[in-house]
Amino acid sequence: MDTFYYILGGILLLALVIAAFRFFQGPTAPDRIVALDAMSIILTAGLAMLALVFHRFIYIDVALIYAILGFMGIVSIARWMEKGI
Amino acid sequence: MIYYIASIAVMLIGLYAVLVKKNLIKIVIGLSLMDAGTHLLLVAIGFIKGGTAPIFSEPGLTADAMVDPVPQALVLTAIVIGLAVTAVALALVIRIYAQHKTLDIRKISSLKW
Amino acid sequence: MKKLLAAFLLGFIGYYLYTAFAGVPFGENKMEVGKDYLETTVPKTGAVNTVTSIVVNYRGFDTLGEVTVLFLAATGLGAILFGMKGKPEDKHREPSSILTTGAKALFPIIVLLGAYIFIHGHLTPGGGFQGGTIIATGVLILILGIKSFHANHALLSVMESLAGITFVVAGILGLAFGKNFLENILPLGTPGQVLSAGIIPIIYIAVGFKVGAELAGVLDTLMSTTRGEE
Amino acid sequence: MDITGIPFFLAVSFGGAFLAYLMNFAHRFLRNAVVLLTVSASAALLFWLGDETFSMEMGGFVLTLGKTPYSLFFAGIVALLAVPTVLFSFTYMAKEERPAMYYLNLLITIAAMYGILFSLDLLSLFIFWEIMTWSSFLLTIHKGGNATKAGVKYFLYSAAGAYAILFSVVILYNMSGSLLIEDVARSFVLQNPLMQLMLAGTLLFGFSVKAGLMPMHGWAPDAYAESPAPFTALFSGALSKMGIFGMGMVLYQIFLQSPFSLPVRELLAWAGGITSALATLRAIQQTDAKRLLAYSSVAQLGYIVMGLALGTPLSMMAALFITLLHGVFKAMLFFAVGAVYFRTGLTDLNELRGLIRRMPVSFLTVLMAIISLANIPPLGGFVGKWLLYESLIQSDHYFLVIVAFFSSTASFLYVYRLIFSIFLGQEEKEFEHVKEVPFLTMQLPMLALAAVTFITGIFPGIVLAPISSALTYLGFPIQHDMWSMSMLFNEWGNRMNLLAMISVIGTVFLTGFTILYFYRMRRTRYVTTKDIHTSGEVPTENENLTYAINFYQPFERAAHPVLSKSIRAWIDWIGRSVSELGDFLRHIYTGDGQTYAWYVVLFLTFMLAAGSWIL
Amino acid sequence: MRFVFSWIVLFAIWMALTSSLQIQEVLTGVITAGIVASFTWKNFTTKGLRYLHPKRIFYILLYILVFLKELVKSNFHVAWIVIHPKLPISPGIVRFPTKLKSETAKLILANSITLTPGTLSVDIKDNMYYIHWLEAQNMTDEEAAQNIAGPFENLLIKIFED
Amino acid sequence: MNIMTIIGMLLTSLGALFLLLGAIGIVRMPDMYTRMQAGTKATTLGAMSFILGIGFMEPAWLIKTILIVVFIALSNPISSHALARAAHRSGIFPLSRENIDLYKKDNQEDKS
Amino acid sequence: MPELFPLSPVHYVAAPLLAAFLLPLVAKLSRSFIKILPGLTFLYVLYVSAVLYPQALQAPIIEQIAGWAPPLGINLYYGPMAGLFASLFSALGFIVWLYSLTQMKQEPLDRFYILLMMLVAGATGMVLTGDIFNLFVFMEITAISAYSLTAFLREDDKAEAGFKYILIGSLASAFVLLGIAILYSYTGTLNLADLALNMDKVPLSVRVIVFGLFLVGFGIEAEIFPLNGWAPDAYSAAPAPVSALFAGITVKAALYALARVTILLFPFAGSMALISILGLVTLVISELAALHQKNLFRMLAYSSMGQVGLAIAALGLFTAEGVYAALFAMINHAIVKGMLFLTVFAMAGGSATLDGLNGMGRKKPILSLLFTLGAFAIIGLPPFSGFWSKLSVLTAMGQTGNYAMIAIVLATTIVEAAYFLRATGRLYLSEGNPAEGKTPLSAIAALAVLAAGILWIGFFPGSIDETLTAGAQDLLDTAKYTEGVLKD
Ligand code: NA
Ligand code: NA
Repeated sequence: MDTFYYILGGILLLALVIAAFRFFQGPTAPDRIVALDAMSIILTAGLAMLALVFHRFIYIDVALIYAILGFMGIVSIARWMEKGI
Repeated sequence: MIYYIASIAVMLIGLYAVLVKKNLIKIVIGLSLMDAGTHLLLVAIGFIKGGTAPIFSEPGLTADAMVDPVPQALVLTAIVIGLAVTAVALALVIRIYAQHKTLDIRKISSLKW
Repeated sequence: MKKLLAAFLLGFIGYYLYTAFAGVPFGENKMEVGKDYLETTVPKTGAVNTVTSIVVNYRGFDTLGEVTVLFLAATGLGAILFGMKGKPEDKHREPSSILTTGAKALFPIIVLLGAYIFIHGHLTPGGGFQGGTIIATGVLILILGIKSFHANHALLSVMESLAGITFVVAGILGLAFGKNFLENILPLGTPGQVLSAGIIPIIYIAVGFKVGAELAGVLDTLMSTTRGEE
Repeated sequence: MDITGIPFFLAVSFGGAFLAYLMNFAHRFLRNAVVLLTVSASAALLFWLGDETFSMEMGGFVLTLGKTPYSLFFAGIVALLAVPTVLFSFTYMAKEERPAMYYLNLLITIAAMYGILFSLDLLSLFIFWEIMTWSSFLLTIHKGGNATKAGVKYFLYSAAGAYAILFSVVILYNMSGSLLIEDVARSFVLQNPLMQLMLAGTLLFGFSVKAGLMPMHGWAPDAYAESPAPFTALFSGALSKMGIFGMGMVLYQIFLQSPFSLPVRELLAWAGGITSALATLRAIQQTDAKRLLAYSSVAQLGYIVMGLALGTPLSMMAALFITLLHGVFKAMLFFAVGAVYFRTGLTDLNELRGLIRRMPVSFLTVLMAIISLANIPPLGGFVGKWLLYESLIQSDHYFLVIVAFFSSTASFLYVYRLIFSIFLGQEEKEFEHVKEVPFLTMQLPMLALAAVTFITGIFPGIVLAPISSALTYLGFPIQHDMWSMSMLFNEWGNRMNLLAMISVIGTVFLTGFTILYFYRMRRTRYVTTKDIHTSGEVPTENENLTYAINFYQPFERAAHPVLSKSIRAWIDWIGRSVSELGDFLRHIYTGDGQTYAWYVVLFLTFMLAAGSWIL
Repeated sequence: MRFVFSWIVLFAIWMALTSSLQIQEVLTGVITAGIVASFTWKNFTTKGLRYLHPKRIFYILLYILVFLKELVKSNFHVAWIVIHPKLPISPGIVRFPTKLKSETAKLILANSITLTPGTLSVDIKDNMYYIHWLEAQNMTDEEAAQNIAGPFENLLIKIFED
Repeated sequence: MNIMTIIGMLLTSLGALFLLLGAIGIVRMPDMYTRMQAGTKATTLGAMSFILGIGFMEPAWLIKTILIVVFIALSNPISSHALARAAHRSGIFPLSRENIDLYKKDNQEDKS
Repeated sequence: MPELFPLSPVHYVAAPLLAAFLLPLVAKLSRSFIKILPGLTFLYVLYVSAVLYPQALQAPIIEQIAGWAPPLGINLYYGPMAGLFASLFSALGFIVWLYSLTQMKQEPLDRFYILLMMLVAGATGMVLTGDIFNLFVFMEITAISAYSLTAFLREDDKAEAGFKYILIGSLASAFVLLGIAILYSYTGTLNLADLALNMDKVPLSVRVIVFGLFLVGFGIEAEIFPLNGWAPDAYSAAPAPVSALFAGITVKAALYALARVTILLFPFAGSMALISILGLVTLVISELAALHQKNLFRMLAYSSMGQVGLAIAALGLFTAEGVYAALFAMINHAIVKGMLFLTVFAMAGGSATLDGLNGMGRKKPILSLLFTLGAFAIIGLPPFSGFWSKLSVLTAMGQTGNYAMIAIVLATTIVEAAYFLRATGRLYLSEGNPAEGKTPLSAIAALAVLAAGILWIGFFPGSIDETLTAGAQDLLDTAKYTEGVLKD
């Protein structure tokens, strides 16, 4: 089972790194945000996996909160882009 | 160790922004980064290898398998405080902007004598 | 030049900070009071979450202060931005109906989630601050998603007042019962259940309300002052 | 409270001040009555003052009050001048604003002077000293306008002096564990000589500022000129003498045993001599009556310091005698000038003239005073100056004799100008309606003091007796009639031959005076003074022929190079430098927020570096 | 009624959150859901309990199935595009009008379109959907509607607007 | 190893795969809109599948994980939409070989 | 009531907090509560002082919050020094409230009073707490109130001052927090007494670094040069009642924190000497910079920095006499500078300049007299309070043989006299025709209380001798502190 976890973790990490590549490359702000969005989704999944690995149900809550915050973050940025300051 | 260094680095980057950036908002971000670095540092201090969250939510968990809860509690407090200060700072920036129509800190030094 | 000097100075400071931490082994158990907290939290406070028992009980005074800081930020913001109004939104920038409908639908769920988090502060890695923040997030989505939405500041202010009063009164009750300020006066209950850990959940619920109301107020004040400005 | 005790005495003096302030809200007559009653009662109480000392603890320090023969002499001077001063003020100040503040501060100043004199320890002395300073400062700025500048200058000089005193007091206290002057004196001799020199030096410096000794006299002319005339009388007559009191105390109660005592005193004597000479020259240049008198005061205090510093019994006697007499005749002069100002609104010598028939009593007062000032018998001034010359000659200070004689003679020039410009010459239309000042409140004080100069001239023993007990207290071996060591008294004892004096010297003076007067008169024509047309010539600015303007212009031209190099320039330079430094330093605080953040980071870096470097 | 509906939904969410049947939790949930519903129900729902009618529940389940089918289908389609070395796409923004009136229905439709790979709801203006499409071609609004919203729209009408 | 665990493992594997594909899509796609199409969406679906899978592997958590999945399904398209709209309105238009951008066209008509 | 709620130091914090939380509610009932409630609160904490402070003089009161013995819980240490400060703060708070009743008109008043109460409560918390992180929290409460109050008025530039303050203040809090983190990482505890006993676990070099961080952190709030750049701006921008509190309260609290932390955790001769020197430097530079100020509030601000520098110089001696003198100087400064700020505001308004004082002596004689009194007291003229405080500073310096320090202090006093008397002189200038205006009785009463304090201490300096002596001993006797706190 551990091997399975390692593989999953590895894939997530790889996805994260690839997405981060776009984040740093840009070129426009929305591009970075798209990358950020993807990264936060990957991290949400990662948090859920941590709960699995440590067998701690409570970590699932963290994933849920993280999902909400990620969502709010993107919407805020989007509205901000639309409105100026 | 690398965590300490990374946290300190985050702090110093924030401080660098405070010292060098001209845009008020960037300076505020710099201050938040300083805070964030300190918070990271606190968490790093409390971290124990193999330790889990200090919550006895499931049977069988023992104290010696847990990370230090104190820094987490402190960070929780410190984050909220930092957030509050940032909010006030942003409010001040808004006022400054409304009055001076600029965010360049160099142009905001009418108080002298 | 300035940048170079700044970098030099910061490198200098960084070096000293590094030496300060050079003697702190990373990842090792160096707890002193931390150990005591872990050992006493369940039997003495009834709270399963040690961080919560520290935040609300052992170091509850800090938290009272922290709540106050937030309260002051909200108050200060209102004072600083008093009388400032943003321009009305131009039509091109109104939120889309998707966002509006989504916001309306998500708001109750987010609020419920926030409530869940602060009600279970002593059981899960949540608490008043986290829950309150989530609730404020809920308000934020309304601000973002509903055209010319304004939080009901009167209601928020009543909420934060009541919540703050609850916290202080919970503290004073300790005194009234011949104990110390903020000392628990309720039965501890069964660890792990909702109704346990004495006054911790009560305080954390109050904190949740307070933080939620305050952050929402802060967000609304900031957004409505800047809304529409270039 | 013991009615003969010093606490009661001071309570009356200070209490009267506040009572008078409160009474102002009732009625001004009531207030004036309280004022007069207070100073009279203090004066009267001096006679009943008991011998016991009084101690109290305050702020962890023991304060001790008590009278000494030395202080009693000075207290007498204060009392002697205080009563006429308040009397003179009643009418004079009636026109001015904020009379309540004036009387409050005046009475506080008077009370504080008593306090200084009756302090047996250095701290009480300093406390009363400072109270005197600030209350007199408030009096100085009372008129507003230029007075403010003069007052601030006065205060700053005073503060420099006072803090020099305090500096020594703190160190002396630390050394001896006591503030009592006698205890301090006892432990003082145990210190190393250089320490002794420094401590005594700062103390003497501090006291000499108040005395207006050059080069610390910069405040005096402005302050005297700008403060209300009645107060100036007290200011110059009594208040500046507190500096003399302190210097005497330091020199003979504390510093005497030090190896540096003699050279320091020699230096002081020279400073006194130079002060008298230079200030006299300055006085001659003045065109404002009050400024003229102000420089004259500085000059006279120079004499006093000279006598004080020589430290022979005779010179001390001279110094103390002049201290009293100067107080009296200078008060007369300020009163008279004040009276003229009261009626005409002028103190400018170039604008005043011919008031002799309009204000005869004022004229008489000025005449009496300048006779005294110019050391002409039979009035008191003569006795003091004579004693001084004698002591200078006896102690072989021949050069100082020349200096003193020179300035005495030169002082003729300015006193002549004073009386001539104001009272003699052609009457002006504009002064037609000028009347003499009221008798009771203004003439009486002047006449009373004039009588004092007369009496002390004829019966110097009245003054010399308390002086000798004061000197005995200071440790000078003087028997009761020891003043007979002066030639002056060898033959007549404590009483002078009035007739001989008048016939010998008085005639000389009056002759000279008359000659001068008529010499001047001959050159005048009966036109209005503002009419400067003279035989068709166009007058140039520097050769203004209107006679009273630029009275001593030729002299000024001659003296200018000497005077302009006065040390005041140095003091001004210090003031300017401090000011410029302040202006430079304020630029530290004119940055933006980031500037200050840089300060913080630089400071932190410095602290970390310094800390680890020290380790 | 709308309040009760909100309460029920929120309570269900609460139960999911706690995943516990402890009596304390249930009671707390009832109370909390009630409180939250009491000040949110006006915005939360427009129809109330009608959504709990069995017919609608049937259509909801049907909709989920259809949606999942579309999801999987288009998912693999787009996955193929992503891995394809030539990136065979021709992106663009197309539009179509909708027959839906309910705002909630419009939201669900927009979300469904967005979630199914290949299409992305950029905006709704009045009744006009603007969709970013990876394989956009010049076509009429009706064709676009058929292509993009086709499987969902009718079911949504049945759920929300009958 | 029961059936639930196997379903869970399948779902998590699938999810992880889609997360990876999404990340690749973000890097490969030519413009912001297509990146959202290929990237954000794929990662979203991946995360949903992944989290659901975890719920199957720990059946006690299933309900809660479903809740999260529903929440993501509800919220993520909204944020994507908001972002796309904002980008478009701030002047970033999609690449298109045939200039198909009816949204731009309609907006311009609205304004004039 | 006393039986139901036994008085304890926590009331200093709890009562204002309760009032602050209540204020928005009662404001809805009646707007007049906005003004009444803070007054009642300050009265109550004054009452708490009246009861507790005499007890503290006998033996320090140590309160364990939430019933947890230190180092687990947070404790309050209400010794003679903390008691002195707490009482002083309460009194000043009350006076400023009394003054603000009529002088403070800018809305939103409810927020103003909340921030005002919290400024006082935060500062009081700073001196009461026995826990270093809790100290940080209270420092933030104080600071965030201060930031908001600085920018409270609507005019231009107020926000600028607020931003400068928050910028530098945030650096302060970041450094303090960092210092706390380092200490915790070595000792695993946060209680000050416990830390004091465990400082040997921290290597000397690290202690120096932490001391540097704390010095900068608390030094910013304590207005030590060169960390005080924010101060002149903040003082001149804030409403005068607030400036009075800055001078009287916030600086004092930071200074207390610095002193307590230094003596407990970093009792090296070097650190103490350093503090003394910094105090002197602050004194000299501030007083010189004040010389050229035309804005009166700015002038008073520099003067404040100078006075605090004086107190710091004395404090740095860390002898009984030195601390005594420092406490004396702080009390004096709190009263006198408070009065000056309030007087100037009542006389010439919020943007008072030197020229604005011209002719005040005639138009507003009482206020002019009060200003004169304040100026004299600050300079240190007898028989006013400032004289005794300055004298005690000088004798304390004399006792350690620092004659040069005495000379420096006296020399700067002359500078101080120069600018204060220049201002005083302006009052009595005949030019200038300031507007007439009645000062309300409550404001005069507030000023009168302070003036009475100046005179009382001036004539009866012995009356606070016991207080100061006990306070000084309390600070210096670290063994008693640690034993008291950790007795079980
Ligand atoms: Na801060
Ligand atoms: Na000052």
